[in-house]
Amino acid sequence: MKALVNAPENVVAEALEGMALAYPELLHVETEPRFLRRSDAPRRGKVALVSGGGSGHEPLHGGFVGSGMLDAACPGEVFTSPTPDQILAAAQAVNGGAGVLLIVKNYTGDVLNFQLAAELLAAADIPTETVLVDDDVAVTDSLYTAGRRGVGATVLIEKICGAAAEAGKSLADVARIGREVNAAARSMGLALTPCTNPQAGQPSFQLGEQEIEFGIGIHGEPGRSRIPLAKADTLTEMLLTPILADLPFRSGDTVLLFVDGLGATPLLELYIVYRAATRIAEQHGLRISRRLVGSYMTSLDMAGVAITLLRMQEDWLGYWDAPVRTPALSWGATPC
Amino acid sequence: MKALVNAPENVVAEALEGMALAYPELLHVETEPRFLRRSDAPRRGKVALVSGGGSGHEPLHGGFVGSGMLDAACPGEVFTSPTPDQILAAAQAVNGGAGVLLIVKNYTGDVLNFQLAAELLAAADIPTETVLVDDDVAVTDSLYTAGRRGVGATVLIEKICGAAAEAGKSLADVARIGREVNAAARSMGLALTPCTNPQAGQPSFQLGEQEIEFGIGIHGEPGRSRIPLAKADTLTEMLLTPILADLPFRSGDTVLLFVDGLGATPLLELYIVYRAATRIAEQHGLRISRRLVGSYMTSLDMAGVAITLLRMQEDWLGYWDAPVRTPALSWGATPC
Amino acid sequence: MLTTTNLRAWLDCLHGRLVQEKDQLNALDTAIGDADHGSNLLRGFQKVQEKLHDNDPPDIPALCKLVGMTLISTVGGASGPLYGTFFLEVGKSIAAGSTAVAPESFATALAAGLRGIQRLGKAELGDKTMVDALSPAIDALLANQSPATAAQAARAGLAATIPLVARKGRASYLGERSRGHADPGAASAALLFDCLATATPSS
Amino acid sequence: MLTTTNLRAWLDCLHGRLVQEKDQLNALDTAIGDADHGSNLLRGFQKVQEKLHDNDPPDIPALCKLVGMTLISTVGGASGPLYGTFFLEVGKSIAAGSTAVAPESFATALAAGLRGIQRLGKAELGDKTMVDALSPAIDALLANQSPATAAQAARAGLAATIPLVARKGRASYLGERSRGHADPGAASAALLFDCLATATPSS
Ligand SMILES: Nc1ncnc2c1ncn2[C@@H]1O[C@H](COP(=O)(O)OP(=O)(O)O)[C@@H](O)[C@H]1O
Ligand SMILES: Nc1ncnc2c1ncn2[C@@H]1O[C@H](COP(=O)(O)OP(=O)(O)O)[C@@H](O)[C@H]1O
Ligand SMILES: [Mg+2]
Ligand SMILES: [Mg+2]
Ligand SMILES: [Mg+2]
Ligand SMILES: [Mg+2]
Repeated sequence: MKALVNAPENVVAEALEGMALAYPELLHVETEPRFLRRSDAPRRGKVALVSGGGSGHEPLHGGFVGSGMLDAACPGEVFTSPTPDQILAAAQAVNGGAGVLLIVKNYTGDVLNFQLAAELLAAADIPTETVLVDDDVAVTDSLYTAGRRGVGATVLIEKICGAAAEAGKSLADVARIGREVNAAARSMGLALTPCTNPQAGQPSFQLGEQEIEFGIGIHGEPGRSRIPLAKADTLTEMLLTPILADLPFRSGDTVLLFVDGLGATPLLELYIVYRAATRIAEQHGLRISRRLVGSYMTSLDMAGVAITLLRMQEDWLGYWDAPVRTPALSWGATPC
Repeated sequence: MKALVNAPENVVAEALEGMALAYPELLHVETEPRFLRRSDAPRRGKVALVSGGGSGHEPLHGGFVGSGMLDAACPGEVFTSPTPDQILAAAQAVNGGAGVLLIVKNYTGDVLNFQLAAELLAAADIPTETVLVDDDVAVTDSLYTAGRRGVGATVLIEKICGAAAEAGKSLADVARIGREVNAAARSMGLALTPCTNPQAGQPSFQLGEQEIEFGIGIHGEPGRSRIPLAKADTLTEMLLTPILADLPFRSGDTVLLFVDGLGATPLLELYIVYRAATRIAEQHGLRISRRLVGSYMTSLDMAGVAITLLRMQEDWLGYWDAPVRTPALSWGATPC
Repeated sequence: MLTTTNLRAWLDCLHGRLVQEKDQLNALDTAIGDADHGSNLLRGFQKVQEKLHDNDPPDIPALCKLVGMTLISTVGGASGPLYGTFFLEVGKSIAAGSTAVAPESFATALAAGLRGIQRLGKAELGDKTMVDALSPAIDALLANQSPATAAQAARAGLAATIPLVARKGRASYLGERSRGHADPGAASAALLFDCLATATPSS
Repeated sequence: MLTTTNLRAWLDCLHGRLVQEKDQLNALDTAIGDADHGSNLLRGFQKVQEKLHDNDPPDIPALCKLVGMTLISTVGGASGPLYGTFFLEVGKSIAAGSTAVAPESFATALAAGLRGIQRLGKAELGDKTMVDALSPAIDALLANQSPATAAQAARAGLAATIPLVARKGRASYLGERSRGHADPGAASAALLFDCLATATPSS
């Protein structure tokens, strides 16, 4: 395992120090317990957005802290959800009196820790709502399993809910919007290489020169199946087919297309996948009105791509376009 | 070699199609000959900035086309400089009557092709200046060699000159500023892994599990030496030492610190390097007033990092902070 | 009788075993999860050791509460809240002020701990989780068998997870591909009972 | 005499050899450069073939100009302007309207082409570039030796680049590490003379 680290156990602490140094105007990093918050939080009267999860997915979530998106992010250790006391402290620090929305990716660890935090927040009389993100069609959804994973939709929910909160929407409204966005989003990913958790020191799986893992998550866990490498156009179609099958996307629908690199994917390749995805979406009569192409929710040094398709609603367009100023997403009136 | 591509020979064309589809408001892609331009170019009375170089360094240069930065970018094949007719056509398309600044990285191929283009521009009576970027201290500078390579300073020059042009500076002034920024910037990089040019299909070199290439360029060429892997703090110091030795950085100097990922480097690691770099810079009495952390000038799927230090001048601060709206850099009044 | 001293010995043993077997637990978690289970638990039980260095809980419930709270606030992941809740519930089931408990009461308390885990995590026996090792071990204690026998039952439960398809936690994403691997949480649960056997007087 | 037909045969041969040896040239360029020299030249001479399919330049200067312009506008990299300039200068040295030239005049024209390369790229003999193969080959022709002998001289020049430290182009960044590898541009220059020997009548 080769990585630019000092001691594996200090990776998260040192990276957070680096972030604090890199974005002094935008955010503050607290260490006991560990969370990042907007430098101007709490914002009086604005619903506060708090998210978090394991580290190793950068820029998610810390890179989305700032005006127009998250008020706070709670980073756990690499691929390990944060603890309830982090979430509690973050929520208390950024609550501006209008309540706190917790944006939680559907992994058992995240769910349990945020659930315990929500109980503590209720005990502290802070109005709290939770949006559970579970957009990954690679995973069979069933009452008898942990359900679908939360992946790419997380970024879209954080942006759209962030703008709704900024626009003065109530906690109930922002939570409702978050759930609606989640319900209208579907994702699927594949990996060309494994990733290496610096604490484990070993690649998460072994792949041959002509193999890929299909239906991958974001924690280095193996995917649903191992398949032969194929052309970008073919793989893009394989990702989009289950996405399109899962939600009744209809001809004429307006969508946001998000092509996400998993950490080690050259931008050049993401554009090739984006091109292929637009063609397939258009063959299905979808109108791509907004897009995001880049590495926004990653798995350390994993090479691969994930696609998220969000069926847009009219008012979400405005929320998407609304100004945002965070380390990883930043634009004025319209996105670029 | 595993990559999300269709046919190796179509990589650049398809990626450009993808970019055009991803940023319809920001830029146009021309195909015969190939270049990207701001959708609102030519801008009457503004000096036009044209850069370019081999592909495979994304987001450089195409990702910096937009208001406040480049008017046009000419992408060559992967790691191959563009041809004079591309540069000529791009310059003619974006010239707003105030002349054209060519920003050229110092590689023989780029230099020769831009030189031929400059001759054609002169023949077409378009006032043209060239800024040659050569900030890489890994390379011995000598009359008897090709001289130093242009690396990270390119991004900083494109931003600062872009803002100066936007502010109405003359061609001579924008060129002078570009040359001054180049003279005040020094860079050095290292690679943890080789990269694979899709057209060659083989990694550019072989590295053991505990080896790195030190003093690397951005085209997969081997570096100055092969050294054992070390801690991020140690490697950062090894990069900064020759940088600090090369330019008379003085205690009290105000600097911009740019930590650049080479394509496959997790953001987490870049923050760890950024942290280490700030400490070393501060030990030398440097005041870091601006910073950039991310993968902005890459070598396909190479893992590694490069550091650029720019001794800032008072008026460059304003140019750095000036609004920019491109696919890869975007901010309003102050950077984030 | 089980004393506060026995319980501290239990925790010492567990910490020691986690130091030794962290990589092995991570390796199990690499196969069907995210490679962090050993690191997670070691971080938690390391912190428990530090806390116990500075604090001397007066009785068994206070000790269990300290362990539970520490795990919840340092482990993260799925196992942090689950093992944390386990110790919290064990503590709650033992009368305040007790510095020793009879083996039967301790078995009852452990059963309450397991119920806490299942309330929170909703896993049933056979879902390929820590429950598959905890449950048979606690059943053995409830049936008045020795901690050593309970530890054997936990190991058997661990082995029984190998052919199962996971239905809870991260391993469930793998579907059929989760077969053929032992569950990391069941492996750490087996350690828990190995150490209980080590730390308690063979009656 | 060298006719337009000979020159087209030269270009056909070169194209064919580049198809065969593209990967080998890329491999040479991988060792001390950026792995594209073969792809670059093949792209250029492929385009030359396409242009010649649609156009029939009336004389040798026109043919050389077409080749030079095509290489400059399709190859890119260092070799595009250099080989492009080479052909442009060769064309300029031959009288307009010529459809055949004497071997001596052709040698003089090639020498003018080499001067063009050196004016643009500033490389001297021994800098480990294409010049190291071109120069001895052209010298041989100027000395009235056969194209086959010139091709041998080019090969010798190519071999002589191996122990050199590069002083021009991308390989110069490697300093001492550039020793021990043949220069890719010198290798393509050797192909150029191999094909000249194939395409011209052995006098
Ligand atoms: N719902 C659940 N109920 C009981 N145990 C569970 C549940 N989900 C996961 N586990 C246990 O947690 C273990 C994984 O713990 P750990 O690796 O620390 O957390 P994470 O999965 O968040 O990385 C699994 O091996 C399993 O035994
Ligand atoms: N200044 C120069 N003068 C003559 N030949 C040069 C010069 N610089 C480079 N070359 C030749 O060009 C070859 C490399 O060509 P190519 O790989 O196509 O371009 P690039 O180096 O831009 O990738 C080198 O092997 C060398 O022979
Ligand atoms: Mg985990
Ligand atoms: Mg090249
Ligand atoms: Mg785990
Ligand atoms: Mg080359």
